[in-house]
Amino acid sequence: MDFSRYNAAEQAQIQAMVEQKQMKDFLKMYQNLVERCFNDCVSDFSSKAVSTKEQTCITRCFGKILGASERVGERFSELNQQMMMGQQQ
Amino acid sequence: MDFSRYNAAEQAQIQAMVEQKQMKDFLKMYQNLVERCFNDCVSDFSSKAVSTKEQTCITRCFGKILGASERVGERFSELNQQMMMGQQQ
Amino acid sequence: MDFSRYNAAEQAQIQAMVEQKQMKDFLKMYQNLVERCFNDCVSDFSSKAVSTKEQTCITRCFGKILGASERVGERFSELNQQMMMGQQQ
Amino acid sequence: MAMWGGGFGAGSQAVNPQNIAVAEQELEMVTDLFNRISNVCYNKCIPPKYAEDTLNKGESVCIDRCVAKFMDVNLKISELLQKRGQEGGGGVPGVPAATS
Amino acid sequence: MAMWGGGFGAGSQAVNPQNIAVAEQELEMVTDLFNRISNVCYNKCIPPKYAEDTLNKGESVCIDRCVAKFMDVNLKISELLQKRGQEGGGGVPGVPAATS
Amino acid sequence: MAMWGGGFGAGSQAVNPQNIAVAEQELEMVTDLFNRISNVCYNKCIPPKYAEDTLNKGESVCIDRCVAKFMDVNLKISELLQKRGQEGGGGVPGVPAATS
Repeated sequence: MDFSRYNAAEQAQIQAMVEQKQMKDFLKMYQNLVERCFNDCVSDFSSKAVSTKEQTCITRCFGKILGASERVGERFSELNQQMMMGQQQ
Repeated sequence: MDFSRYNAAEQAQIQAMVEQKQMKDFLKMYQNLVERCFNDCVSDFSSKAVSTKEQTCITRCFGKILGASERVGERFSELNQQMMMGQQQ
Repeated sequence: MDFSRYNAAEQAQIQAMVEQKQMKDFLKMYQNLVERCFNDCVSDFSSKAVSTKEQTCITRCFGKILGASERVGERFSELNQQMMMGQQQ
Repeated sequence: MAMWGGGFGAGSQAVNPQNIAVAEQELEMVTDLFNRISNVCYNKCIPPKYAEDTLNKGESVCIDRCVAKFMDVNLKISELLQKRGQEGGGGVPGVPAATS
Repeated sequence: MAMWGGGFGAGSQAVNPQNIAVAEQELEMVTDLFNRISNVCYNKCIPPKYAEDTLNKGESVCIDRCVAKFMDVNLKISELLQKRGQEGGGGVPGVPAATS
Repeated sequence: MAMWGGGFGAGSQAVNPQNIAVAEQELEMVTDLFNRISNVCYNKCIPPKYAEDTLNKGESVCIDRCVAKFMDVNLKISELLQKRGQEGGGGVPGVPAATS
């Protein structure tokens, strides 16, 4: 996203807004991650302890989600860049 | 919804609020539409191009959602109207 | 949650914020409850009247959700309490 | 949000923030209800086959009944909730108490 | 929220709240799009078997294509919407009119 | 929202907006966690058969364990995230950088 059309005072406010939004989105991403991995890995409620098998699943689920999120981020940025280039021509 | 019990200054603020909310809701509706039609129509990732079959599905999905949304809106308004009539008696 | 580290003026603001949030969360809980019970209990659209069977299902669904929500609340509070104790040691 | 609070030029009338907050909540509830109904009734009535791009007869009728039923259930549950609220101490659970 | 509105020290330049609101909305849309793509493409490409803790080759390629396809569909639907908007009276439904 | 910022009558003490923002975020996180647990554990423990209107024994025990397990998983994942954060450059992905 390109905010260069705004003046410096506005850019400062926008920058603060972006940072606050990133913080909020990071929290939400974390909460979604917990919910998803719990749903995918835990379905035995015969005990209240997390089993070794469940723990392994959660660690892998965590890795998969971060990996996927990173990869989506790369492609997303590239495609956005391309689209903005396309618009300027 | 009936805001006639408020004074003119308040109604002006409420009106502005309603418009902002409609804008926001329209955007959300659009984003849900994209997500829904993608989920329902795209499941082949052997290529990154959208196929003709997928494209047809998306066009129809788009039409169905707008049609359904319009129809729900009509019924919803009617029923709300009836309920408000009922309350006044 | 423990807000005793803040001064009285701040606590008053936080208290008001908590109350507003509880109100909002209560509304959201209610809306989720309606959606859930409708989804679980209503699937016959050969008539626009809610049948006796559906009505019974909805009453029970309502009871189950409130019961579950209450129980989750109890456990959640206990475990939070324990975690805060653990942190202070 | 930042736009509220002045300059709406309705002469000398005073705006009561309480009224605005109530109206905001009412608006929030009605639009939330509409959005939920749209979504739920789409799921219940429109199979994702997409053989054409408009609602067919069966889908249209289903939507009409679904909307009526949803609003009926909404009302019924609000009655159950009120009954529960009157009956008993504290009654309605929500978010557990959050301040010390 | 409470932090806006002063003290950002960018000299004497005036801040146009309209500009801030537009930027906020743009930001909102881009992050929402990103979050939806992440979620949808995770569902489409990563089976919950979790045999290892990194993306394998097939999953990676699937994600790449899924992102491209989603953005393409996003564009196509915005075109459909624009076409519909031009064609016809009122066209685009949304929340039903809420004030009297 | 519009109600903050004055008139709470706690004498001459100053309100630090930063503190309020931190408290707001804490509150947000705790209620979000509670809402997610309620929802997930309802899905895991209460089959939609609805043979009676209260929790039966099996459902009650399931809820107790589900809550404990969820909070445990929540803790474990926050540890994984911290470990990842320490290990490596940038580490945690989120929303892609949004300003120029």
